[in-house]
Amino acid sequence: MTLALLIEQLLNGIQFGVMLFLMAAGLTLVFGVMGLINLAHGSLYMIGAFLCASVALATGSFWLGLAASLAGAAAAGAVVEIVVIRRLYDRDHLDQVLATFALILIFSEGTRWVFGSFPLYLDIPQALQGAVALPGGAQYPLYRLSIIIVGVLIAIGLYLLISRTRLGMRIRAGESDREMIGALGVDIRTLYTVVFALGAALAGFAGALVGAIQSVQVGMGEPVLILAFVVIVIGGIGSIKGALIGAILVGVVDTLGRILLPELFGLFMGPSQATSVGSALASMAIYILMAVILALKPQGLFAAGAQ
Amino acid sequence: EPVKVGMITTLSGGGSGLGVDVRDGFLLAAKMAGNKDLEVIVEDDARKPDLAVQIADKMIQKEKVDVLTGIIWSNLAMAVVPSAVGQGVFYLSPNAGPSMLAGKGCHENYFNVAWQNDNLHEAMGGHANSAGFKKTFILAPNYPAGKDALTGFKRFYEGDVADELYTKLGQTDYAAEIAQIRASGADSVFFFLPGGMGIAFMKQYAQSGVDIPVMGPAFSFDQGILGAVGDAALGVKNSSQWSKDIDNPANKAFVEAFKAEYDRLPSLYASQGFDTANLILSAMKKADVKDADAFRAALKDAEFDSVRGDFKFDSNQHPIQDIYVREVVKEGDVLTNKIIGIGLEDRSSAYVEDCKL
Amino acid sequence: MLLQIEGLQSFYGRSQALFGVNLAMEEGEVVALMGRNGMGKTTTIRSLCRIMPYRHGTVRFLSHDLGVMRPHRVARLGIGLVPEGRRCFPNLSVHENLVVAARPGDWSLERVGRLFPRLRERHSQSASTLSGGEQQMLAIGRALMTNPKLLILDEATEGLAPVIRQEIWAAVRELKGEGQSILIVDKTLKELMQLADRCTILERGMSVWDGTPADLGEDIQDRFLGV
Amino acid sequence: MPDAAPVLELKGLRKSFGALKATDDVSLDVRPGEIHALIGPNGAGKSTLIHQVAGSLTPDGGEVRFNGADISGLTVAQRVRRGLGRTFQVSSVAPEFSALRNVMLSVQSTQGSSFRFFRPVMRDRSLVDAAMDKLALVDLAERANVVAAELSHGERRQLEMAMALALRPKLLLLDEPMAGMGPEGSKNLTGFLDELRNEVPILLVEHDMEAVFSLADRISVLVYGSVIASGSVDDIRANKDVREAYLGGED
Amino acid sequence: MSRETVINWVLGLGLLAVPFIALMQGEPFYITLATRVAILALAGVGLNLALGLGGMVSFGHAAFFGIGGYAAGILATHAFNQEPLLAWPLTVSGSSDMLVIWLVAIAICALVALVIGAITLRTSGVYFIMITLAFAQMIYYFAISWPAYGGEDGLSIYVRNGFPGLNTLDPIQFFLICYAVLMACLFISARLRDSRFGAALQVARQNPDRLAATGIAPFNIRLVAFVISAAMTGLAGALFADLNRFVSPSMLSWHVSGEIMIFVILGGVGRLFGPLAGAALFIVMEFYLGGITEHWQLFLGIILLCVVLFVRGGILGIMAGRRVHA
Ligand SMILES: Nc1ncnc2c1ncn2[C@@H]1O[C@H](COP(=O)(O)OP(=O)(O)OP(=O)(O)O)[C@@H](O)[C@H]1O
Ligand SMILES: Nc1ncnc2c1ncn2[C@@H]1O[C@H](COP(=O)(O)OP(=O)(O)OP(=O)(O)O)[C@@H](O)[C@H]1O
Ligand SMILES: [Mg+2]
Ligand SMILES: [Mg+2]
Repeated sequence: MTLALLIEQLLNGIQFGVMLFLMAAGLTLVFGVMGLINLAHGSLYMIGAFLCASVALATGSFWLGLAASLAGAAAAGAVVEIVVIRRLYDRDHLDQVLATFALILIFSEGTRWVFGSFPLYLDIPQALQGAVALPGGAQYPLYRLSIIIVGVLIAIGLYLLISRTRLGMRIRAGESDREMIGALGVDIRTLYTVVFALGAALAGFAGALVGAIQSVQVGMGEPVLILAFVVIVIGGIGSIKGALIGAILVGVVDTLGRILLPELFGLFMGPSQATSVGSALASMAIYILMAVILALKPQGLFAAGAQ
Repeated sequence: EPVKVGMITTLSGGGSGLGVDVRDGFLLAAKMAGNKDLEVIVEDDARKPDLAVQIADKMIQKEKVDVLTGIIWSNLAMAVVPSAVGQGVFYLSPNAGPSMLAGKGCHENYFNVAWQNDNLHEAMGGHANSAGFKKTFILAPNYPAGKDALTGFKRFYEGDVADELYTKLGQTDYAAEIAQIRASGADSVFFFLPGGMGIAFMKQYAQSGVDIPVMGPAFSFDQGILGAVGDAALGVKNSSQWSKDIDNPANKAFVEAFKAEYDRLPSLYASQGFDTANLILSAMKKADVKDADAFRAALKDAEFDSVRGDFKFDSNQHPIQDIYVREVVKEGDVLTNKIIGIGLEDRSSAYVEDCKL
Repeated sequence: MLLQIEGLQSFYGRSQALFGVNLAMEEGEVVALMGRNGMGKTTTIRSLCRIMPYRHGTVRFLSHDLGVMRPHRVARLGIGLVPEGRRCFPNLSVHENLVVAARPGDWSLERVGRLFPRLRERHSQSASTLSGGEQQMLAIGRALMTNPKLLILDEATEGLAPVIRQEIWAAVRELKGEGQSILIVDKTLKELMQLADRCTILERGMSVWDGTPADLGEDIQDRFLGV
Repeated sequence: MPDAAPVLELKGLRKSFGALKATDDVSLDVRPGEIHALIGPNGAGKSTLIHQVAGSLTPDGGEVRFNGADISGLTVAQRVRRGLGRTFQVSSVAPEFSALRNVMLSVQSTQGSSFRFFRPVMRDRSLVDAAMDKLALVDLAERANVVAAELSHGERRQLEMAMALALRPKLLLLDEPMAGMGPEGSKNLTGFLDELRNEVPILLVEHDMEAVFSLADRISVLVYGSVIASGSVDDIRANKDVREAYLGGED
Repeated sequence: MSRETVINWVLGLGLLAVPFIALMQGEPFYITLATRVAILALAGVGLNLALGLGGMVSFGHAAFFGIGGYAAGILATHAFNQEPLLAWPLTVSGSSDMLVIWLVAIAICALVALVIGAITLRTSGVYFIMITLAFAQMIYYFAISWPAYGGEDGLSIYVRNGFPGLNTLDPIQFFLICYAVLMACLFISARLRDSRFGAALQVARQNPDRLAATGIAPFNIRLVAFVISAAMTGLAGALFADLNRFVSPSMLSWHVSGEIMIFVILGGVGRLFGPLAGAALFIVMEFYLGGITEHWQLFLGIILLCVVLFVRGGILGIMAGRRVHA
């Protein structure tokens, strides 16, 4: 493998990582900040993709679809928070797991009922088609470049929101002591609805953006959910910086693992066996990464408030 | 004599489009035949093997079905079929054809009405030869069907393999693989990535600007999925034992009736469901299902008008059939496939000798 | 009348903790709420702040009935709570703790800084690493930043070094001098008696005595406070 | 008695959190039959010191000797088994268990391995009786079957004391046992500790000066992590530095 | 007898009665359904030990369920094909004797749990949830891509394994085996809960610092509980393989971990018979709804949601009232 190719693959890994961050951003917000295990995050992601695809199909405009996915997912999030999640804050984490698992079933089947069983079509917008030339001759799709930029912008935005604004302070205060922040005159209930809706909107937004380069179908949220959890746990719960770095780490390890492991085993095995063993190991790579990181740093890489 | 058919298929979650098509094709055939003696019950397996087993048990023990059918996925078929046929019911596979059941694990009550899993890949290998490809990059997910696919392709392919890649099952981002393809200097790409994986791959491949020709089995280019892949699929060659433009009366009637009934174009899976129902109907005309031997013989005769043209069973009760090569084209606004040639003629399966039937 | 509590009854799940608490205070008054361990002082405060619901009785604050309000509404009417156990937000800095729930009024960051110079020094330190006394100051400062009409101090001197305790008392005295209404719960009777305008004693979840510190004789102290 | 070999001996203990020296070269000891009080301003490092003795924090340097042996390498549980009992500054009990079962856990630990899987504890008289005894000792017998979460603040402190005693410790580390107790409770506890010292020596951290002055045989004053004074009650009361840093204008 | 004890008896005897009623009604399928309930409840009983008593929210118990299943599948396949499992250094042959298979399943699960537990128990909370998931996923992907035993296609057990003196092919007899194993494990769980070990384990959940300050190391207690829990779930896996006469990586997937966890939560976390109540309700719902409508998952979701929202403490929570700790 040439160096240029290796560098390109590294870039691919980073880009995949940023995409993972985009998927995980809403989850970090809700999970890290509100302390809520939201398994239905993947469903909101799916809803975003479906809304975008169907609106884009009806109107011909990807951008309208994107707006619809933001608004629709936020609305779905707000409804879910008010009807379900609100009753679960002072319960065990396990009740949250069960409730949001039930939501997955409802959302998946509901989506299938509304949109049918077949994957929908969602293509990247005209303006972002094509590729840019990278130094060194390689081509890089413009759309992916845009995703990287959006991902990084969201990371910065979230970081500022949480660490610099009064809204962020209140969210963090509520995270450590809900009752107390209420007793000081902050309407924590409404605040949490807003945060949850924001997290949902981010999920929907990610679904729409990523849906354009993957497939828009029922069940698309589940693998994302697991990956997103892996990412934020590696980074350390509650840390946006951790989530971004965790995501990139996962992206790079996964991508390079897929490419390099078979070659590595090829050095001392027959080619077909090497491909087989190498690929098997590559599928496990991110979980091995997570296990190693947590075994060494039980609170993730950038745990908020670790001692 | 009435025949009770239990259909276990995937109607919810990811991949439910396939199950829906098989079911719709099957029910359409039943409706067209108007045979009141054919009773069908359908249930959703949610793509879970243990749920499929449970439903199979229920259908056999509680509903007392005579024939089971409907399963889409090889792993579910492997879970259900051996014990179902062991309990004396017939199983007619409308989609999955794992090698085990075609070879060592074949059974007198098991009939495959679709194909042995390797067939479409083998045909693509044959096509690659006739298209003159000399250096093909091949990839598939890292699981048995994926390995079988690449083995199947190589079985008839005479050129060189530029590189062989196994991706993660369920993978959604293929930037790295596409970069490998670009760098490999291959003159063609063969891939088997069923479901969402294939959609994602094709979209990303088209977006990447790599213009090496792509080919694969029909699964990633079939009617249900083409709409989601979009123009990225245009021009891709894919192999299939059926296509909606196969010229025979049965097929014409099927395509028309399907469009009228469901307001969409039929898919490969719908055709397989349709054929399965017609096979059962043909056997019902000749024998009583309670007489297992006679019914089995009637099934084996396969005297029905298959929408794919000639159809007969090999000794392992898997089809011997032509596998076509199709190209994705646009008819008006709709993407669909057109036959451009034959990949393999009268293809049976590689495992016939292992079957002791 | 600033605050009026009548016949208050509260429950923890099924077990009743308050059986009828009465309490009244005028604007500008400092009232001491007293009683032995577990007699319901904290529960009274939690109920009046609506952090926990109460089943019977009425609580009126500035002639608003608090019975139907959510905690943040009550707080916005002008009740500032310094809770038992301080409960500063550990993951926020000192500065953030002060401004997180601040509402406009006389008390500003600057004025709190003048009252507790120590807090100004620790401006950007995380509250979790403050010493106990500093946390207590922070909790008081945080409540003041909401510009309350009524300040409630629940065991504000618990676990503090004598010298810090004196500082806190001095601060409370200063507040009283400015006309701040304060409801206080505390163990140390000596300072409390010097400050309070009136006292209410709880016994097994009921108010059993009410009067000025001067009336609080040895016998009553012995009977209800175990001194 | 003061000449007897010390039960607990700290030598040059050090611990930093970042730039902050929470424990700065602390040496002190506790001898049989005495109550050694440790006082100091908030944030002086008293709890940090207790944590290091108990084993829940690892010192950066120095030595902890218990009954003559260096126990620096032992875990919390191992130290407890050697006879180092403690109470926490913030009550720490098993909230879903009754008071009785909380104390039974301590008794169980003194009786040996907890890897006994079959015999129901509630039918084990040796556990129940011993636990009831300890509860009676701290006046909590009536509340034996109340779930710990429902005990009042003061009762929970009593429970914690019972649990510590049930471990039959050779030394007690008490971190602010009076905190949250009313005047009456403090008086009772003071009387109780006064008697207890004959059985178990105590290292006492406390801000209640009344209790400290009436109980302590010796007092050490910790400021900014280091011991600035050590001596008898009268020595400490008279010490100008201590008055300034800790006692204030109080008499 | 407390209300919970009465309900436990009703649940236990109720499950036992189902197959016999089914037989009288001539509906043998319900025997299979009852067997399934018993086996999955057993998996839940295992998890409940870790999760309910020890507070270890393992999202990776599918690993043990699957390993148990594969133990049964692999041993049976080797016995069926008469190929030795190991030829060197010593010959180990397969087996189709359930007792042998159970022992192997338990031993392997315990061993794997010991390793996984030793690593994962250093973390807590959500980190523990995720790291257990990570290990399960590793094993899952391994099973999918490892060709020797069928990979994703799974492995069929052509003849159900035998049990000395019984005919396991008779549904009632197989049910009784599963039922007996379930009851034995419930009995063990009950004794464990009330024992010294159980006391320590429960405190390890409620307040690990307290446990350490009592002289008992929480890590060791948790690790042992995790191992026992894994062994029970592994045993359930072995039985499940025999019930379906099939094992596949789907037994190892995170959905299965989730489902087992849902049985426990649905029934009531930490309640002895909670997993049985939860598994029974879930499976019966899955069965009936699946027969009624294609959109059964939607209704299943709505029912589950209503249970969490309006029934605190799961089914046993509402039936038997708040838990009492004497
Ligand atoms: N969370 C709780 N659950 C059940 N009962 C409780 C709870 N908190 C307090 N109680 C009970 O309510 C009663 C009143 O408690 P409260 O905390 O109001 O007393 P207090 O007067 O503030 O005592 P202290 O001086 O110890 O702080 C006590 O009997 C206590 O046992
Ligand atoms: N984990 C930690 N990280 C950083 N600083 C810490 C940590 N733990 C304690 N400290 C700091 O160490 C110092 C000593 O704390 P410690 O709790 O020992 O004080 P203390 O003497 O017990 O005070 P108090 O009387 O208020 O309980 C404090 O300034 C505290 O903020
Ligand atoms: Mg109180
Ligand atoms: Mg302290």
